[in-house]
Amino acid sequence: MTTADIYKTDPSPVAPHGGIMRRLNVGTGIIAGIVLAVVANVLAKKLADGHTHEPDVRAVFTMFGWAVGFLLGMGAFTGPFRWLVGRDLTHADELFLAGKDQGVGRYFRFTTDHKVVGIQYLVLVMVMLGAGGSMAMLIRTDLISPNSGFLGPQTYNSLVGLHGLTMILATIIMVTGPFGNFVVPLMIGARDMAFPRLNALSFWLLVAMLPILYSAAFLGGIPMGWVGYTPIADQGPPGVDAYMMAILVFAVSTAVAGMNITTTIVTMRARGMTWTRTPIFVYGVLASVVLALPAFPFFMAAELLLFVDRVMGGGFYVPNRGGQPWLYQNLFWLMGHPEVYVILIPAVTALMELTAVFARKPLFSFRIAVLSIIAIVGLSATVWAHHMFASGWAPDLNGPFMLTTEMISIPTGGLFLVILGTIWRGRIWTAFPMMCTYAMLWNFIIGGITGIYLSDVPLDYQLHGSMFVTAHFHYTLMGAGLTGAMGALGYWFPKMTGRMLGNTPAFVSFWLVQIGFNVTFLGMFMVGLQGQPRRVVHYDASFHTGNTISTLGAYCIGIGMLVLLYDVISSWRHGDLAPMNPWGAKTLEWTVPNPIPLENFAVLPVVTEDAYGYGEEPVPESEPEPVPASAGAEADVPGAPA
Amino acid sequence: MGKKLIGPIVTVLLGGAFVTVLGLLLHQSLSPAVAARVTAATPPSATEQHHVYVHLDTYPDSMAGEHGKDGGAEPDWVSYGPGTNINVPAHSLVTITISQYDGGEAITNPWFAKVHGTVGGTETVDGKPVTQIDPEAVGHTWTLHAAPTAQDPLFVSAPLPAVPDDAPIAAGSDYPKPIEVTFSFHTKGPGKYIWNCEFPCGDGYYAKFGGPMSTRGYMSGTFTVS
Amino acid sequence: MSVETTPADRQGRSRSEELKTLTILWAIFTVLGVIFALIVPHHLMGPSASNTMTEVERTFTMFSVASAPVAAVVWALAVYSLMRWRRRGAWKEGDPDGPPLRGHGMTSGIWIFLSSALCLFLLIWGLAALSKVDSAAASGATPLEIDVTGQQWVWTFSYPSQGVESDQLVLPVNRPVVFKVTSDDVIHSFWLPEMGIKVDANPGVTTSTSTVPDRLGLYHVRCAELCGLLHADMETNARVVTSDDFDTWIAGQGGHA
Amino acid sequence: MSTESLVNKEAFAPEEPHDFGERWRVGALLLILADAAFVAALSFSFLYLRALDTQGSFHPGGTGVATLWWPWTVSAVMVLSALAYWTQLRGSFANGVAVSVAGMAVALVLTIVQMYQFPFTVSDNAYSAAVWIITAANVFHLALTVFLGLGIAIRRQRGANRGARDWHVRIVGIWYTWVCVAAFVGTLTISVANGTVGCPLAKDQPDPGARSVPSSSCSSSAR
Repeated sequence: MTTADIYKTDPSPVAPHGGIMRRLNVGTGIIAGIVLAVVANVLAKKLADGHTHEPDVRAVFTMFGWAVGFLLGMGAFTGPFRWLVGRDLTHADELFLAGKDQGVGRYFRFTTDHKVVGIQYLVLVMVMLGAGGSMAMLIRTDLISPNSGFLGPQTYNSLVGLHGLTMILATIIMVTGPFGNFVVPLMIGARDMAFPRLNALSFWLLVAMLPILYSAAFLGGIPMGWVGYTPIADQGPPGVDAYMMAILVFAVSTAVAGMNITTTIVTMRARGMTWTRTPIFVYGVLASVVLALPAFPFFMAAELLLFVDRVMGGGFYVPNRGGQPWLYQNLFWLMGHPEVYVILIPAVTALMELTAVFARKPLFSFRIAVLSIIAIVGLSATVWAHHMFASGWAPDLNGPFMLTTEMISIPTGGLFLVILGTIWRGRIWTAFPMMCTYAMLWNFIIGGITGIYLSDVPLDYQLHGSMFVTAHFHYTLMGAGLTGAMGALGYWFPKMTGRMLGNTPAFVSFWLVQIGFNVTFLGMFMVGLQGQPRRVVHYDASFHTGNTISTLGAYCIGIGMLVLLYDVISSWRHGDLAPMNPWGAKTLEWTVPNPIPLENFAVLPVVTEDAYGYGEEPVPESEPEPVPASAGAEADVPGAPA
Repeated sequence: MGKKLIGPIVTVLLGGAFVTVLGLLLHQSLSPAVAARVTAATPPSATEQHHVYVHLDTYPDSMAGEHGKDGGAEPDWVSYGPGTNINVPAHSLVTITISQYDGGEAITNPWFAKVHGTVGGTETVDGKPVTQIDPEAVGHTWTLHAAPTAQDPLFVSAPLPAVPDDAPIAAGSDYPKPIEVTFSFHTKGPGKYIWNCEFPCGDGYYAKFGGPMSTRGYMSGTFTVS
Repeated sequence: MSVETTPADRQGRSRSEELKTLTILWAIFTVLGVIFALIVPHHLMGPSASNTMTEVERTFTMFSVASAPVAAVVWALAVYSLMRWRRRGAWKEGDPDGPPLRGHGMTSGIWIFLSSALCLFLLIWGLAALSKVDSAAASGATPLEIDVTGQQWVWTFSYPSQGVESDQLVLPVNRPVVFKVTSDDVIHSFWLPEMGIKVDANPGVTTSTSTVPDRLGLYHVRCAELCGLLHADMETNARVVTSDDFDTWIAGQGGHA
Repeated sequence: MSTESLVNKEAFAPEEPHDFGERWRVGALLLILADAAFVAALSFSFLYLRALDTQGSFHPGGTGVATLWWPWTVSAVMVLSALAYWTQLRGSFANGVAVSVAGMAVALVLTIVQMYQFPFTVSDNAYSAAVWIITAANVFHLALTVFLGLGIAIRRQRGANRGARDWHVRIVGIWYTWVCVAAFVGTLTISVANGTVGCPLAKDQPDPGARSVPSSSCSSSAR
């Protein structure tokens, strides 16, 4: 709700122009952040002067000061404070926060409108992917020859970690952020998210996180890769503190966003949108955030324990103080494997959604799709220790974890069935989003099958920690996940920006990225099988061929991504104006005009059938409501003979 | 057509330039190498052309190393000096002399209190040849590893005894009188190697391998045979 | 509504044609996949140097062969659908939709059944391979015990019964060997790529792994867990030698057989 | 893409306060789910380290163990405060909210004092760090609780919770209940770990709070 409708029952007589909150924006946020960071730094110096952990204490205080100050300066705490003193935000305040009549400025404020937040997320994700991609280019450049000496080992190790972390964080939010925020409320026929202020908070927390994360590069780097294994993290320079604080902030953001999206989907679906009529993408987003909600606190706890170790000299991960590095690994992978599906499920369901549209067919076996998602969510909490087969932790449990891990391939196969069944006999329109579905089918089958190799314990003993693993998870997270997100971008771009995504550059980019991708990571499979470990700054000359292939492929991806970037920017600025429903889709988001009004729907829709009625006789109106009843089954839906 | 191409090409060029600039900023700028002094005009043996000498120091701080005035960013860090990148010719006899100014204590892996890979398996400590030193009083080690590339393997490890804590400060210096450690080994074909100290002497909270041990230019360096 | 304007009998004929084409495509992809699976992985992984690696390579090849038809199904369906039903040009309002196929119980059932069966097969195979690998060193001659210590950034190998320590790993051929692996500082991972064994070196804990080297030659020991600055250089040689040469080497190092 | 003049005034159809409160209840429960995972992670860490007792150093002796009556007292105060809160909601205790806020504040102060009273420092060993972090988590919970309770008290004073907004009170009540559960879990974890913390400790460190150690748990700890 953005509207303070409820407040109509209890009007608060506060002046409509009052309040400092109307003057706050990113600028004040940055100023307050820097001020508080400096104050905290001075305070920390006083507190920990000469102490063993002084650099860590100062780093942590400064970062914490920055985060709190930034949010304070953005006005994130205005709502809770006003609540505390019993002066709730008025209707006018809420409308101001929703960005009413503010033009472009609302993208730089603590704006609660879900469409603004969605666009902000989209830009943020592109920035993060750009940063992570640039690091990938540097890494691959270093690996172009066995001992290139382009980057020193210190820089290289840090880059590997920062690339990994940037990409993981970006891919976690790449679908649920932009599309989950922008599209899902429209898709379920809601006026906004359940908790608009928390929505804005989840985004601005991420903005507060980025400087913290990249400050690691200036604080000695991170020596331990994105997984942040201890005890090497205990040993690292203050850059590790940046890693740790960034994750703490990110985990809060995820918890807030996950709770918000879940509540929205559970409680705010339009009248008549029963669970069987809910589009599959909504299920995907729901599954993703529901999975993240209990998973990320484990990561947060892991980093908090590291915080105690590094800042206060605790012994959680230090063996000679009774600590144990396996504890970190358990906590980390309790989050880490669910997180893979947090990334994957929304991307794949976005592709399912658009496959039904571009094949002009109902989703094949909706029930299997839903059951598969549920099964994956359930099973993914039980497979974490397959990342620890080679760690020597509990060898007796290897068998059971092998079982659960291989079982997860059954529901994953169900997802393939749904997409293939939808394509079958469809009227396939191979526009850019649909091509992404095909690319996903190719990539994800490779990623999935190599995943089965890694679930097999004896094979994992050989392949764990090698380039093979790197190639495998890039095939799933990038080949399936990122490709899905690109498909989603192409599909929802007209609704989000009001303009069509340029076709030719998108095609060029698609082929460059997909061919480059397969070249890169097939090369990596090759050197992995030959025996090259992960995360090495130089390598044995016998791995030269595969690495050179990988590097050339990576450049190809880089160029393709830049072409897509150009396409997005230029189309956004002066692409063709998009019609209301360019793809002829039946979900609710296509029933609102471009640009979408503040409260989305003039009249809340009432749903009488699901959104996949392609080629079917429309269900006769049973609802006596005066509302245009449909899940988008408007007169403009094609193939629906009157 | 031309117009349509300009946009993507400019984007790609800008992106490429961005990555290039980033790469140049991060490109490892190796500090100047310690050149080996080539002395012998007559080859030491039939297969070797040169006998070269390298002199290094180990300091308990960064004041005297390559880190610039006042020890650079981390004046308290222990360091090798005068530089950490060493260039020597291929197929030569290399003699390294290290003036060790720093104290120390027990080493975690006593194997590195022994001398490995030198001529005769010995080093001289203040003129006396030894094969190992007291593992309870190790200052540092100078340990050379082969990089994982197709080049001749080279493994040399020489322990440096600790200067006693109660040693008097030498006249005209900030440090006590150093312990001189000398050892020789033969290089093979050309290659790039790395060396480091295997005695945990860094700062850092855990295992003392942080700080100078994990940062280029303090307790580790490159060894190039050309 | 019907978008398939074809009469029922023609539809029946076209269905069998569809199946025929699909099967041919599937067969082609499967054969290509199997050929790939039989040649490429083994070639890349190189000749195995231990019984463990032999098992690893066999499992890898087996899994690749088993998954070839699965991947082939997906790709055949994707390629066929694209060839057969691709729309020429963009979609316009009023274009006919595809058939309202909302599911097919039989197809779904077969799909789920087959994938479950395949999964079960892989699981059984994996468990069998695991027990084989685990019991490898338990059989045969008395195993040679070697203590492996990882530290930043070197490996040291100690032969406690022989009283020898070295930076290089020397193994007698055809004798079971048990590695007791630990670390002095952070986590390393002890990996013998040509012998198919790997276990993490954890500080404060000893983990173990075992194998039987069965091929003379010069191999590698690598660290497979990012362990700091010089992680990439943390590798050394592993030599597999004859029993006599091993004794000679031990003696040369000042040890006793 | 300005939204100027796009707002449809008719769009602001009134929403039922009940629906609104229901939504908040779902959200609060979800946040509590995430927090529960967090508490579970801390508890798991503690017991896992206790079970492994790496190198016999989980608690090698030499420093004391946390006295148990302290966290149990804090938990009891918290439960009583929550009861006071809920009884006011039922209408049978006029100043329940005020009493509950005071009670939670007392619990907060007690916990902070407890952290200063520990017979060890956080950096002694894994045991001390684990006790410290569990207590610190309780401090965090209590601080939030006091904030929420204070808000409800102030709002009652100003009459802001009447009528349509009475769901605020109920949702804060859910949080009250949850922090009690969380405190109980934390205290139980410390108790379990204390009770099995190892024989040498129990011998040389007689502590009124530490329960006598059954011999079976001695032999199970690998010393």
